[in-house]
Amino acid sequence: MASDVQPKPVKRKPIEWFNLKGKRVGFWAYVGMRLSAIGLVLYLFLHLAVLSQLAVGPTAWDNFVALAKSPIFLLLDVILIIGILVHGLNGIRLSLIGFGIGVPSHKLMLWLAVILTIVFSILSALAIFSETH
Amino acid sequence: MKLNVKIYRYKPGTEPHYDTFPVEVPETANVLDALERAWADHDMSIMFRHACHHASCGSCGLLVNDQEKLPCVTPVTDYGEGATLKIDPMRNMPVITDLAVDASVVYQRMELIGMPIIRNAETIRPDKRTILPEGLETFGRFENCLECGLCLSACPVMATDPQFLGPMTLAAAERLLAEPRGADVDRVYRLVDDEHGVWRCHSSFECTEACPYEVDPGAAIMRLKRKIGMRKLKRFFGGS
Amino acid sequence: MSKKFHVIVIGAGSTGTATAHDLALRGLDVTVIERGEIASGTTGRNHCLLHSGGRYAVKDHEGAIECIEENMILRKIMHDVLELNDGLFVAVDESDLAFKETFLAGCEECHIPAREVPVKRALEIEPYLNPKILAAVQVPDGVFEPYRFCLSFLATAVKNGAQALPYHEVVAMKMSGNAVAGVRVRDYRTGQEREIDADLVVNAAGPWAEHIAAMASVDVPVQPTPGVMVTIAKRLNQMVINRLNKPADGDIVVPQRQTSIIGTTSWKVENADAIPIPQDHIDKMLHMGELMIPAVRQNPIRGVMAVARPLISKPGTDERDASRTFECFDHKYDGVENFVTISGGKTTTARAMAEKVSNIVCRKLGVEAECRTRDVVLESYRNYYDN
Amino acid sequence: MVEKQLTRERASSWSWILQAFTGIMLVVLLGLHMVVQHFVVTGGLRNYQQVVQYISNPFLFLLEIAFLIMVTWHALLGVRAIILDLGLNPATERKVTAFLSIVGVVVVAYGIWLSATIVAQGA
Repeated sequence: MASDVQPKPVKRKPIEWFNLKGKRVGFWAYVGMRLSAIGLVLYLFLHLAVLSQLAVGPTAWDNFVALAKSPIFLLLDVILIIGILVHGLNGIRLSLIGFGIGVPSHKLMLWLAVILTIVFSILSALAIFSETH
Repeated sequence: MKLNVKIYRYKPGTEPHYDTFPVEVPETANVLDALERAWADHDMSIMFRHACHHASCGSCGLLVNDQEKLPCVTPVTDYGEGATLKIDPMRNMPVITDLAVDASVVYQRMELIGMPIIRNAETIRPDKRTILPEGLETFGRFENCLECGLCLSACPVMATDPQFLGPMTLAAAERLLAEPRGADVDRVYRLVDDEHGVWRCHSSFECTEACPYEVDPGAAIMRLKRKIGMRKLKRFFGGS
Repeated sequence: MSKKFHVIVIGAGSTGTATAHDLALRGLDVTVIERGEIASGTTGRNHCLLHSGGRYAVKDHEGAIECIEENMILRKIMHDVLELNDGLFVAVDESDLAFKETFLAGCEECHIPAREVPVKRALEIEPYLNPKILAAVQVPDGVFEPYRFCLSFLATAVKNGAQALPYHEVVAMKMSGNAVAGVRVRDYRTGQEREIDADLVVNAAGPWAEHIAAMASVDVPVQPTPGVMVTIAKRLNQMVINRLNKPADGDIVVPQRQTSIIGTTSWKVENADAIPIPQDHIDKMLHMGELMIPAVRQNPIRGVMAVARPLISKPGTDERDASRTFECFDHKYDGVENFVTISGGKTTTARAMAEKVSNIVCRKLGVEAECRTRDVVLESYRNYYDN
Repeated sequence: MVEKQLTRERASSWSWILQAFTGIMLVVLLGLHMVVQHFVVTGGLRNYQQVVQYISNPFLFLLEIAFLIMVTWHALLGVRAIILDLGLNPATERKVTAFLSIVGVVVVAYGIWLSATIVAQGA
């Protein structure tokens, strides 16, 4: 082909994986997996940073524990558990299909993971909020 | 049946825009027929790739309402009377003009794997035997993969990583490992067992959704992962 | 050769690409111009049948011999785009059965290896065949992939120095007195027009050849004659199944990949762009297909296509009787120099057509070069893009 | 392009297998992490004293360290996967891997130091 006219190159923006246009259910699982992953990594570092209070001494830690019992922190706890459920249950699904187990029913497993996530999220939210009283 | 086709228009050096044309096609028509009507009745400068019109050449892949379709086998009735079909070129490939993309990556990657287009045809007999006519050693047929590139367009990893081999390529590798036809199997393993090979896949199955011809690249990649994983583990634990 | 001649080939269907390959192999500088994608015209929407010649063995010996010769050559030079499972001609009724001896005699005269297969055996090989068939004859039919067929020729041509210009349409002939000196093209990628000079222009535009020839004020008697093909979403046969009778509508079911394609009909149109598909033609295909393979009714339709064949029209003939062989027109006999049209023919005979038109081109340019396309193995279609 | 693909330095494909393995381990360890923290010490880890008591148990100490290693590995391998999705050149990819490896070692060392410090304070 004559090379005097160049085609429009592909623009690969780093966030292109988050382009939701026309995507279907498997893609949502992938996006959910990735968003929960980013959230959990942030939480991990935050958690480790907070634990450094333990090295400071008993008062520092007990002050933090008191703060952690506030409703906003408890809500964050629930979000954390939802993230863990999304990532963990879908992770089990991905491991299974990655080793060739249950590939034809990957969508069924996804819906199962969604249902379990919802059920366990509600149960843990109830447990967390009732525990304080 | 009356439809509107809203077509992506692009000439190098100008801003892309959409042109909308009303078309009338019979109920039996496919999206490609609607596109051809817009071309013939309204604007013969619309450039789109097409050849066989029966899902064999794999040249006409594009996006209908943002989803990867082979328009020659996508019935207009999927969209209904009076619908507006938004037609875009495939993603992750350079756009030559309008809907025509530079799909060279498709053939280059297939050539890299080296899967021949001819395979042994499955039997069509109910008892699963194959009875051949005199003079033939086997029934051959073209592979399912049309090399249309729709899976490369749909894959979210292809959208960020140009080095990723892509669903089509990995599915071809899996086919070749299943029926090597004299190919160098170790070379194929070396190619796909790579950070930008099979392990880059994040199992979103968009390729499977996009595939117009039962290749099911998503499932093929999973089989490939299993094959490679098992091979690795075997070697690691002292097998051969 | 002191001067390297530049030849423009208009049209990248089977004829155009095969001609580009032939001329490039003979050392000429070739440019192929196509208004859309490669094979986006007649060749693309082809029936995909690699003719054994059996279809023409009774009525058109010349055409049949051409087919079987080219069939054998293509098996040698084109490795990756052929499904070679042979074909069967099956007798569905008494009139078909009566035709059998004539058919076998015709095949023998045209050197087409044809052998009768016992009905029981034929039904074992092809379980979906109508169990009521009365006879079956095996011939070396095959199936090709039309898009890749053209890409193979073009890839080889490009490797030998030819240039391909898809998305370019010829809008006018550049004339120098009574001779063609090049073409004016519109580049659809930019919308701009430019002139390309040439020592000779080959018009291989198929059903659009008349339109191109008119640009040089010459007339080519091409009759766009569409046919409808119906693709069934299941592979119902391994071999090509033909009706054992004179050529007629719906006399063939060609298997390809995972589908079976029933063809074809024949009618005349004025404009070969975007041909409307008549519903009664679809119904007729299903009806005729059903006579040979009843299961075509039990499976969904994958697609329906129609495209115009470029038949050479002779006044007063029915479209089924119009010649299926090709013709070359050297337009010096119409008073225009450096301009040749090649039209008619079949994809199966594309190489032979290219050979004949290239011979004329070389003679006109005074180039002495033998045709080598019978022996040169073609590049893989995948290499078209590697240049 | 073809040649480049063939001659590229072979990257390890263990990352996926390890990601799946550590992932499955995490499901188990996270379960234990949560359960033991709530049940081994009556009423859960509510105050400093309870934490010290908890981590001073040698079995639980090892459990928490194993959990830390697994979670760090899994997290950083995941971060690496997200970065490698961007299709960087091999040299940059090696830098990313090296950087994340260092981060991993630092995190695990910090965790061990922290746990040991707490145990020492309680003693």
